[in-house]
Amino acid sequence: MLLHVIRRLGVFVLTVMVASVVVFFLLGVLPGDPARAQLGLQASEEQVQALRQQLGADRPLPVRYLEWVTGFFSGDMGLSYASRTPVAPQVLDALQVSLLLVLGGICVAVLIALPLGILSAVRHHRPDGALFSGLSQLGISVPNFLAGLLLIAVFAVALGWLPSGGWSPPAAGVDFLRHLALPALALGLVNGAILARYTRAAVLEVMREDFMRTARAKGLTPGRTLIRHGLRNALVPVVTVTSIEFANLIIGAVVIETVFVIPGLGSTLIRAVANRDLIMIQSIVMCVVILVLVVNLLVDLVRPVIDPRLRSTR
Amino acid sequence: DDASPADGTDSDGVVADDASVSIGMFAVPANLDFTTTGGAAIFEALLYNVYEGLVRVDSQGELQPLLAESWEISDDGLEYTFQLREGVTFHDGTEFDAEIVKFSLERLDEWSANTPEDLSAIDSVEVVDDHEVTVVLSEPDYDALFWLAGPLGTMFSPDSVDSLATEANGTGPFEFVTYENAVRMEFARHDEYWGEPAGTATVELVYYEDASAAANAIRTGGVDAILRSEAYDQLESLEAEDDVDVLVGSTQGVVVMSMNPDHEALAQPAVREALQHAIDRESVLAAATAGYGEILGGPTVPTDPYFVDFSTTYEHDPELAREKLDSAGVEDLSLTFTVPNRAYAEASAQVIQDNLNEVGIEVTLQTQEFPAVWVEENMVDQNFDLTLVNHVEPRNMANYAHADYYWGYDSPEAQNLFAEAASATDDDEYVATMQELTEQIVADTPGVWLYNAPNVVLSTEGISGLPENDLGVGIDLSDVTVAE
Amino acid sequence: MSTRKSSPENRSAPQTEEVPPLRRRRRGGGPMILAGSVLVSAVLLMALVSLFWTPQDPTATHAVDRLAGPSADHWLGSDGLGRDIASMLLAGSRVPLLVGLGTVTVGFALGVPFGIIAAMTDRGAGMWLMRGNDILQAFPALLLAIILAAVFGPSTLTAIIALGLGLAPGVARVVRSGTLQVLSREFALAARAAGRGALYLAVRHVLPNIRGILIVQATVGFAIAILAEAALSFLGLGTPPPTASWGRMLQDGQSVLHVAPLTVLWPGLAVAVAVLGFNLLGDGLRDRFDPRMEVAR
Amino acid sequence: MSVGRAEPLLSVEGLSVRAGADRLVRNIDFSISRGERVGLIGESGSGKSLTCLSVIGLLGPGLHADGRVTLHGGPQPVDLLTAQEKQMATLRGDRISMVFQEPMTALNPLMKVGDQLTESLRIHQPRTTDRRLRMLELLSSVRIPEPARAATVYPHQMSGGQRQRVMLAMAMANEPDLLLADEPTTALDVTVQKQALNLMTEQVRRAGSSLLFVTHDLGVVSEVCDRVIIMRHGQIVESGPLDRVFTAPEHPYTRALMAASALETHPATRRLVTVDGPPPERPDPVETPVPPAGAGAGAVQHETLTEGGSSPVFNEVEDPALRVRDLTRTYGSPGLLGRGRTVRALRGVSFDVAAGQRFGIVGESGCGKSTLLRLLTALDDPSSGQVEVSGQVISRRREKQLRWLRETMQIVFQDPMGSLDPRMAVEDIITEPLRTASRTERSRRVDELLQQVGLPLSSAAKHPHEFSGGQRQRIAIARALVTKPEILIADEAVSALDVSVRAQVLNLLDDLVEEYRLTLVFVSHDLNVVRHSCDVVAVMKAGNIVECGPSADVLESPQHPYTKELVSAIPRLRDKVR
Ligand SMILES: Nc1ncnc2c1ncn2[C@@H]1O[C@H](COP(=O)(O)OP(=O)(O)OP(=O)(O)O)[C@@H](O)[C@H]1O
Ligand SMILES: Nc1ncnc2c1ncn2[C@@H]1O[C@H](COP(=O)(O)OP(=O)(O)OP(=O)(O)O)[C@@H](O)[C@H]1O
Ligand SMILES: [Mg+2]
Ligand SMILES: [Mg+2]
Ligand code: NI
Repeated sequence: MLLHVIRRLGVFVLTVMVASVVVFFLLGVLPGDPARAQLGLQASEEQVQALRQQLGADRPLPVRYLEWVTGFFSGDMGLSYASRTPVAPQVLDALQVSLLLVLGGICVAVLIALPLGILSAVRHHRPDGALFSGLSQLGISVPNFLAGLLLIAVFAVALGWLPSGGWSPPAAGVDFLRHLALPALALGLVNGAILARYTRAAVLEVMREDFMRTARAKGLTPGRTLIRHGLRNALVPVVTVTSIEFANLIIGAVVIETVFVIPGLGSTLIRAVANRDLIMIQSIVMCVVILVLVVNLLVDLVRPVIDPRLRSTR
Repeated sequence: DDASPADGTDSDGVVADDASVSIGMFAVPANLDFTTTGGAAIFEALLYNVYEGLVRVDSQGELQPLLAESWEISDDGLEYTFQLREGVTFHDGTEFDAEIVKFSLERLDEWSANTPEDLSAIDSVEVVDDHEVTVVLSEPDYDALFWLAGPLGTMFSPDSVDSLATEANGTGPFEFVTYENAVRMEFARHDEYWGEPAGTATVELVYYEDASAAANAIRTGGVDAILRSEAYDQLESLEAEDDVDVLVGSTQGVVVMSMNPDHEALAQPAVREALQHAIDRESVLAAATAGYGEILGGPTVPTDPYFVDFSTTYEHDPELAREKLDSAGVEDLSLTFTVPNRAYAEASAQVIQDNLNEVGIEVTLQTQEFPAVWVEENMVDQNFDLTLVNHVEPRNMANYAHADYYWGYDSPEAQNLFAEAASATDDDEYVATMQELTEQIVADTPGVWLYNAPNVVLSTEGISGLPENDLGVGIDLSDVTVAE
Repeated sequence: MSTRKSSPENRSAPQTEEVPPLRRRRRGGGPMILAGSVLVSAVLLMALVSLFWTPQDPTATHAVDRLAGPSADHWLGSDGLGRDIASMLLAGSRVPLLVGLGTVTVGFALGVPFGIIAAMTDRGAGMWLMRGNDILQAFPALLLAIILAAVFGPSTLTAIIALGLGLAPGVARVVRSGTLQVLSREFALAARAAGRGALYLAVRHVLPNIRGILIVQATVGFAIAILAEAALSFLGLGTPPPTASWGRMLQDGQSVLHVAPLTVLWPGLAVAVAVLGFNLLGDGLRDRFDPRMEVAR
Repeated sequence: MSVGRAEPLLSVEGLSVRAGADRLVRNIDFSISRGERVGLIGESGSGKSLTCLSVIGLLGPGLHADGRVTLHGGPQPVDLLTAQEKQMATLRGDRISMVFQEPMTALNPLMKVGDQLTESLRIHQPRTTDRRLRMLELLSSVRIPEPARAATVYPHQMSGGQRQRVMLAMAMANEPDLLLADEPTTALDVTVQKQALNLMTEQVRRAGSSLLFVTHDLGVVSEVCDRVIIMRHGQIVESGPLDRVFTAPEHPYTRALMAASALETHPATRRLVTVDGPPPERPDPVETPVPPAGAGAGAVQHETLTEGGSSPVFNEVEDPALRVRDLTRTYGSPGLLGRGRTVRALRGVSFDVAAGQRFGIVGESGCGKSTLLRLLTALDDPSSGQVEVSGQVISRRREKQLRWLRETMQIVFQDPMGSLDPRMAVEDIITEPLRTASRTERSRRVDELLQQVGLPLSSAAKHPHEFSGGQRQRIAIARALVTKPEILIADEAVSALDVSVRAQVLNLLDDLVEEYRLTLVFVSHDLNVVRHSCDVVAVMKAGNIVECGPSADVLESPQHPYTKELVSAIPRLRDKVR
């Protein structure tokens, strides 16, 4: 088990290193000039050239890679081309916002998905089960930004219950929750629908399993069988999908961030791209990639906790 | 929205002294240093609020004293002598005096953004005494005072120039408090301000990327006011709301479609005129701003002292346009239209495409990321047939003086007139020359001037003193007050 | 005496006759397939019709009667540039379909061979290939799209490539596990014993047997691509004007949502119908081909 | 509340099970007295499981049971078909319990074994406090070593036999009146199976429970039951006391079933008796039953692996068709960081197979039989040692160098469904080994082979799913013969088949081996089958051959202890009945 964890960590580190090379060289080819983007329409060619030199954007790629990668992992991601301030705090702030937003979204999603998925599986051959499945089908079909716009129109503009956008740090308490509510709901509705389908499939699958019949033969009622034996078994695929959703949303929530004016990773990335703030872009992309890999890693490490069959060293 | 209740009467005219106000804005400052970072976003926010210069432009576009109490211009137009205000200090306590003026203006050499060359006429700055300073020009420039009223004239404390990107230390009515990148900026009233104290205790600027998001925010009380709102289609419904006021003023922006003179057909004046007539500016304005703003026919805006209305010079007349094309012998003209990926530009370009199709010109739209790609492609490489952008810099007509500017307007007559205007000694002479110049440029049709974008100010009830017009310098928020 | 055996190793690839995963046993998913086909056909029909006819020119602007309500002229009203929404809706179906088709093509062209190769090479090399795949998968499609749009400029093509690249690792994963399952079956061994090479195995045995999963992946990919195209257009990274596309219409319309909600609701509905159609079709086919829902990782 | 032995505990009257319009079980009647052990026998799909599931009320969705199933012996009789779910839940696990066929999947993989067992107790004895004690007692009563430790492991950490014991303990936890056992031992190895059966009989006896024992294996039933019920196509064809039914079967199906199950040969033709009437005559029957070709049975040495001694070369002959020397195969790699898991599937196997010989290999699951075959067919490379075919080394050769082998040697697999690609037409399947033949050549061969394996010519265009298990295996055999090979390897070629079909396929194989003059390597875990089909048999255990010799010899007088165990574990219905 420990060996497995160590090995998995080793692979993780290796993967991250390879990913960093990919990120750096992939983005090295980005056209558009950070210096030009920064100086604006009126700047002269000499001014641009000078700034380019100052930014170090004219040195060979491998040198910049080494500098960047060592900096990145020592927490010093360098100075943003655009804001001339350290990248790290900006990226970390945005990351925190994104994480909270996505976490909120996932919470909503799970709260929707579990009951919906389980009900539609348990009652899959009854009309109400079909209704629940239909609901989740519909939920997936709506683009999440449209859901966001509609939520704003209803709950912020028409009813005035919640703010239409903006962000408040968690320290703000209630205000934080008020600002989180609508975007999390917009994310959660759509992703909850996706998750509900997986939950339904997982529960259906588990209901076919032999051990469920064994449990019934012991004298457990169907409901208790599902709760005691079914759900935990259905959890493995659901956790996996949730983690994938989570990883995808880190950037995928960019549309929601735009709709709700939230300074998360996605919108920061888009702005960095607009400014050709290469260091910033690389740092964000790298963070996202690492985050996705970390989530994968966590899931890989968590799954054996749920499922003892995965515990033996493979 | 976080105004704390204060004791006192609740009649309308009473102003809450310790109020704070949050204002929605659009262009996002990348940092705080407008000496090395282009774009208007930074100085708009900081100038007149945190930073000040010797002179300022008032809401009517007139020059007014600021840190200079008065000034004199020598008869040859080469020496400007300023009497400085006494008892002015920077927020960090540094005293403002003639040395500061000399330091700040001589530092223009180090500027790399926001067109320091506008003040390239300055030859030297001479300190007469602590509170008197003479700026010596190498050649007459009638616009010099105007540029001094803008960002280029900003007074900096020598100790703070190393951290311009992250801190702002000026002499203005507000102290800079914080800037959360792309999210919000905060000012607080400077209690030792030399002049009339600011109307609110704090000001929060909240940055939006998207006009509807901002409009939603004001509807739901998320912000108290919005400057430069582009939610034109919502103005009617916003006006209908009880507690939202809508003000429509003007900006410095000239939305112009440039026609590359290096293109064989577009080099011919007749073809360019044909395009002028083919385009339905009303429709463009309707599509881009729902009809708010002014239709333009020339490169000047109503707040320019030398403004002349050319909006009827080139009437929308497809028939005439076709004739002109025929007369130029141009057939099967097909043009590439590079469009910045901004809502106004995409809307305008689609209408123009449609208009030009109508007169038999095939137009391919090519959207380009703005500014990163568009600037490179169009302004630097001049790789376009048609392109369109909103020039928001004040007095941007000056760009027609430079033959190497991207629209390639190279007219010796015009350049002579520019020189003549620069050496003017009084307003009348200056205005007359500039008007003659404008006429010349309009006649040469280097571009199709479309409209002057409106400056839409939204405010909730009780907020007053917001500047109605955007003059291309700082947005003065010191007069903003909140009624109790 | 005949004894059926099952050990943990072959649990994952059941060999008993009870659950042959690759055989169509119970023909499930009928109603879903029907409903999905109807919706998808409707969208295809829209695209087809728009090639020959739209009520009006979908790019013609009439700024004077912009944001008009439904009328004889504009059946579904007009948008912010005075374009006919009905016509745009018809013509706008082409881009999502194109993006869907392109995305699936790119995703499959890369993912299927990759997955098969990763499954067919020996375990060590296959594992490294899948690690590479993991790295690719760590780049979410939208991230790729944002970056590619910056590199090549936003266009339908960049959207397709980005989304296709985003789809490929998932496809590769599913294909690999499907292929491994096929290869673990005795007929694959039989083919090798018959002296057949890897290519023959891939073409004659693997592909036909993972056809079901592939079809399901394709429909799901279609649905995802349509949604992603809308999201990209919403961010201004998708289809540039003047080409009509539902995503673009949503983007244009959101600024007038409060004034003319129909400009948003129509394309929103269109996207929802198309996505619903493909999802239903996919789910139905999944029920038919592959009752075990493959977790896409 | 004692119930007399004659008094029925369970009575089933007119039970039918429908799936939509299909009647899967048709109107069956039977009853079980208290303490009685009844065997329910029938071929696959005859409705045995459905009958059991109807009794315990756990039919799957879409299935519906009619008739009356009454459980007596309580305060009042309960009709199990109409009882409320709640009432059924109180009965299940308490008065009726069930042991299922698949020990691997019937336990919840995420729950510790002890907890699953305790759960059974808790449901029906909520007030008992020392459940743990009882649970350990139960575990030891089914002879699980170290019950305290076993209670804390997860099912996957137990062997199949242990899991089946846990299942049994679970079912017996509340000493039910009626135990339903649905093929509880089919998934187990013979030796393990035997222990499990003994245990079950013992438990049932001790608790005084009645038993309904489902199987398709007559040998097993004869060890456990007093009375048998024989089902076919959803109906009961015969029932009665074990002795009577087995010694004097009335129904022809029963008779045929018994014959097939014992691999009885027809005295005249020496061909196996099959269920469907007399053995099918071949168009041109082999006149004189040729004794197996090769060096004659007498020449084969009977050797055993001596304790600690090095492995001898078994069945050594000159110019063998197949020569295997010191073959080892280790699965798994040492792992990136040292200790990876490795399995030594073959540990140094040496033997020869003479041309024309029929060489059988037996051994229980996991002993390395399939691994050996993969090496024999060069589908995998050995870790060490080598295989020669007709004097040429085939191990560790590139596929290109093995073209000739692919024609001279063919293989038939265990699972007739799994070895045929469901997406291919039969014609394509059969001609797969013909890489270069022309179209006409191919279809000529297909027709020829279909005829030889006794399938209609129209089969060529069909797909595998349109055939029954036996027919599918014929197709697989046809494919193996299409290149006219010299050596045929059969890996458990009949283990997935029903007893009745098994006989048909074995007959066919016999005929073809003679007709083609094949050298046959026949792998099975079933000693009876090997005894019938092979002249020489090698017994494998844990990667080694432990004994090898003429098949009759080895099976009649086994020398190696393992072989002895194996032979004695074979449930033989004749022994019992006699
Ligand atoms: N849920 C179901 N729906 C439809 N048909 C079914 C269902 N379950 C079983 N059957 C069919 O009912 C028949 C009897 O099935 P049953 O499981 O009782 O057979 P069995 O005698 O137990 O066979 P085996 O020895 O293979 O276990 C078979 O033809 C089977 O295909
Ligand atoms: N590809 C493999 N990787 C790792 N271990 C394997 C592999 N194939 C077989 N084994 C292991 O090698 C041993 C021998 O397996 P093999 O399949 O040869 O047994 P067998 O005698 O054919 O059993 P069965 O009767 O169940 O078919 C078993 O322990 C098995 O788990
Ligand atoms: Mg059964
Ligand atoms: Mg085997
Ligand atoms: Ni707030």
